[in-house]
Amino acid sequence: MINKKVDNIQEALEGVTDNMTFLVGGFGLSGIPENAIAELVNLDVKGLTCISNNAGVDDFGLGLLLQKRQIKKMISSYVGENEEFERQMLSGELEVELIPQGTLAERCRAAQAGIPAFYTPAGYGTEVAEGKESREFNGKMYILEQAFKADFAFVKAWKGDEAGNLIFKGTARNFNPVMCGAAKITVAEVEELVPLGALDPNQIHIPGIFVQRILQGERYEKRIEQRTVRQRN
Amino acid sequence: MINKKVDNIQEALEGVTDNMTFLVGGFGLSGIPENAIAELVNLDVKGLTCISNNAGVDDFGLGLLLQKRQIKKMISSYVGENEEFERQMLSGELEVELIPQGTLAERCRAAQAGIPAFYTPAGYGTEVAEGKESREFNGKMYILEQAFKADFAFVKAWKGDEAGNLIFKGTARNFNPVMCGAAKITVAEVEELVPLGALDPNQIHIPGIFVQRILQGERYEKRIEQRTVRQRN
Amino acid sequence: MLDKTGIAQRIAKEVKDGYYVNLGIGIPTLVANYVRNDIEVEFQSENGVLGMGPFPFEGEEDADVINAGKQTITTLPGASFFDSALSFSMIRGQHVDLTILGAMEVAENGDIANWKIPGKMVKGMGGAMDLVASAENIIVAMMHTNREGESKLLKRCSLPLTGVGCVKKIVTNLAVVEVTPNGFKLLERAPGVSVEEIQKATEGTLIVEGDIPEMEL
Amino acid sequence: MLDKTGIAQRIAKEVKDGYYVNLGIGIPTLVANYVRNDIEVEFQSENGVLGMGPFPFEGEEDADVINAGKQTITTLPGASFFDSALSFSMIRGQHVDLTILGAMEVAENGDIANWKIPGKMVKGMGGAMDLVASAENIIVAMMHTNREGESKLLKRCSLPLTGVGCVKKIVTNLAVVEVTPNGFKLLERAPGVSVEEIQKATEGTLIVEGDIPEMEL
Repeated sequence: MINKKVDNIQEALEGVTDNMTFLVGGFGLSGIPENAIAELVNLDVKGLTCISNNAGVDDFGLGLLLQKRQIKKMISSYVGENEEFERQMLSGELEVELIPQGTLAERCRAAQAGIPAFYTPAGYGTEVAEGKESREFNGKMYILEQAFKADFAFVKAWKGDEAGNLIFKGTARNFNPVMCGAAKITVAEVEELVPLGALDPNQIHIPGIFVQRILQGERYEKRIEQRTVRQRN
Repeated sequence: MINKKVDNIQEALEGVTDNMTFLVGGFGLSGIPENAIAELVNLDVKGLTCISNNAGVDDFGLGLLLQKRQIKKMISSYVGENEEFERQMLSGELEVELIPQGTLAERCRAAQAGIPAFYTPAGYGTEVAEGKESREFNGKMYILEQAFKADFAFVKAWKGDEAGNLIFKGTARNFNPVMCGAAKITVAEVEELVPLGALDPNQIHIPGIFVQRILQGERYEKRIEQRTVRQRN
Repeated sequence: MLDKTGIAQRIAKEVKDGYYVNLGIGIPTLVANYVRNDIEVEFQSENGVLGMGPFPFEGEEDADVINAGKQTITTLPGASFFDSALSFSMIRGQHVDLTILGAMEVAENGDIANWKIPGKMVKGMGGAMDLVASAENIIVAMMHTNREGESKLLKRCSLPLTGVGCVKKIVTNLAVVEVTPNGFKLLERAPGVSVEEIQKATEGTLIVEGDIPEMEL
Repeated sequence: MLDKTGIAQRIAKEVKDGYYVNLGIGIPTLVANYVRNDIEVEFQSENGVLGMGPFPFEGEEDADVINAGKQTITTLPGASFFDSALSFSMIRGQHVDLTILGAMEVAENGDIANWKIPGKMVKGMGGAMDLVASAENIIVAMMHTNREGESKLLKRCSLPLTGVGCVKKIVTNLAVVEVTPNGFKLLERAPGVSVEEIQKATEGTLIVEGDIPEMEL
């Protein structure tokens, strides 16, 4: 097996420089690559373009990079819950491109799959369609969307092995699998790095071929954004 | 949960008529819907268009439908290993459309995913590209391929539950998952129908929403096409 | 006149046996509480879960199991988790039977605007554009008028669109309205609300044919 | 002159540490037997497996574990199974590092024909068109001439194409040849084969620069 294991987050992020484009997994604060984000803060790289469904909250997730003004442009589907984001966006410091969530997922998947472009109905007849080709198939209108191009993908999985095979947990899966292999280098951090052969080959969500570097994450806070519960009767 | 269970193969194939288009799972003889094929023979429906990677062998798989001249047209990527197929093809009784294997998979996946069309490099500059739009993206040439349209998808899984959730085994997975939800009605036959809740929600390959009918297959022969072994030292 | 709970209760009656349903944030989320329990329904959330159950008991929250509103949830037997691409395959591929979402404006041609107010902070469309462009059956849950008392059922939307010609039905605090080629067709009145009040609160063409029944909850 | 085993042996030297490799049917399949065992390589088969091992011991065959040649196989620790769409995501997305396949004809511009002879029974292209259109590194394994003694390294392919301008290297029973913008560049001679013999068996432009070494196996 081809060994993808790296020993620490510094090694995992080797090659990261200013002005790069990153795919960053997670939905809200669920399934985000906490260790990679922390190291990006530490590296203090600037001028970043981040493609991620959300932009974190003020003091967690991608919000940490926003606080240090490391991000030049965000490509997301939803960016609420973040005052610093709002301030930078309204002041023009931060460029923001909002795109439909399914289109975001599919543009990642297209990059992973070597599909340069595809048609989707999402956004037809709206601002999202401006400057894009529109086309009819079977009586319905669609717009042409293209695969993302990114330098690094930072994803977080539940379990992984040295071959780079990944298994995700619950809804922390979200965008992580489709970002694997959608950038030049995919860095996967996992909660638990298991021995080779410990994962059932039938139950691997993402085969190691889509991952260049894998590491055991040092620490996970796994913050809950909306703790919603019901009372026991 | 929405119950998709049907009690027998007759009920599973209700609505099947002459001249329909079917997606049929399997690679060679591995992972083919043996019970659905047997019932199609029994129903003696004619004029069928079958989209399946292969066409079976003379006395098994889709070869059984070919013997009874039920198939009008095959859309496949590879059709060796079948003398009756060859005879019908050369005599003009059978229409054959050969398409690249990855394009076959992706046209199924596109149908499942509501993507009407996508660009792929496979077949550019060859016969496969004739009559199709060619287009350059990032300096490379691609051709436009469209989603399949089919009446039924017949797939075979290893385990399933009444909600229609499916898990496949080994390389018998192949085209089966991408054909689920790629036709108007998806019929999944499984080796083992397990009680609701017995499958780990994290390990389901195809959620039940893509499946309209599920049944416990009565009997599986699971024939091996090329039994290749090594000797023990 | 209905409150938000009443709107959710009325919409719950549109949920039929065997439906896969995607509920938007806000009033739509409440709909799950009022669906008849003698029918089989599964709720999908676009962040990657099918077969959502109720909120967890206190102390049983799992950061890895949330809905699209980022709320902690539970799952029912037969549930499944999946990635965002497969989730939108369900939506774009029209495997979800019913989508219920809120709106700022709906036009009589079925256009919907619910994601952006020029000049204000824009949070984004999330999955709404995929949902409205794909769903065959879309019900909008909203108040009939905005805070300034202006109608949200218009001849043409004034705000940037989320989708075109897609809304099939609207349930508001005042009425149930169907979107037809000729305009908004009044189907039901909220308890105690007159046709005149609905007419007054509707800027778009309102078609009133025969007696309009009061809605049953 | 090499036999098929020799061709496979020579190609095995092109397989580098850390490569994901897709092997076609025929001579390419044999390559796996000769890859150095001090390097890490994984074999992908387009029917949906990564990390293939040797054939199973007799009695241990599993109908659900086969390769693209429909042969029963085993898997190594770290292997994975996946569906056909993800399999071709690996191929089309250029995640597979090296593709080795057979051919009927290769042209000096890198065109390849290996799936169809007009007038004869056509079995189909299988995954070959996806592989050749996508792979960044394609090596063709074939005999230098066909059964009639005619060259298979041509100025232009005469048979229907499988892909255009994609072949990078060819290993035959006579030679190792690189496809360059100016034609076939002779890199190595098979043991006991002269440059003249190779020249005679090559219809396309053959570039011979300096001394051509004999290949090492």
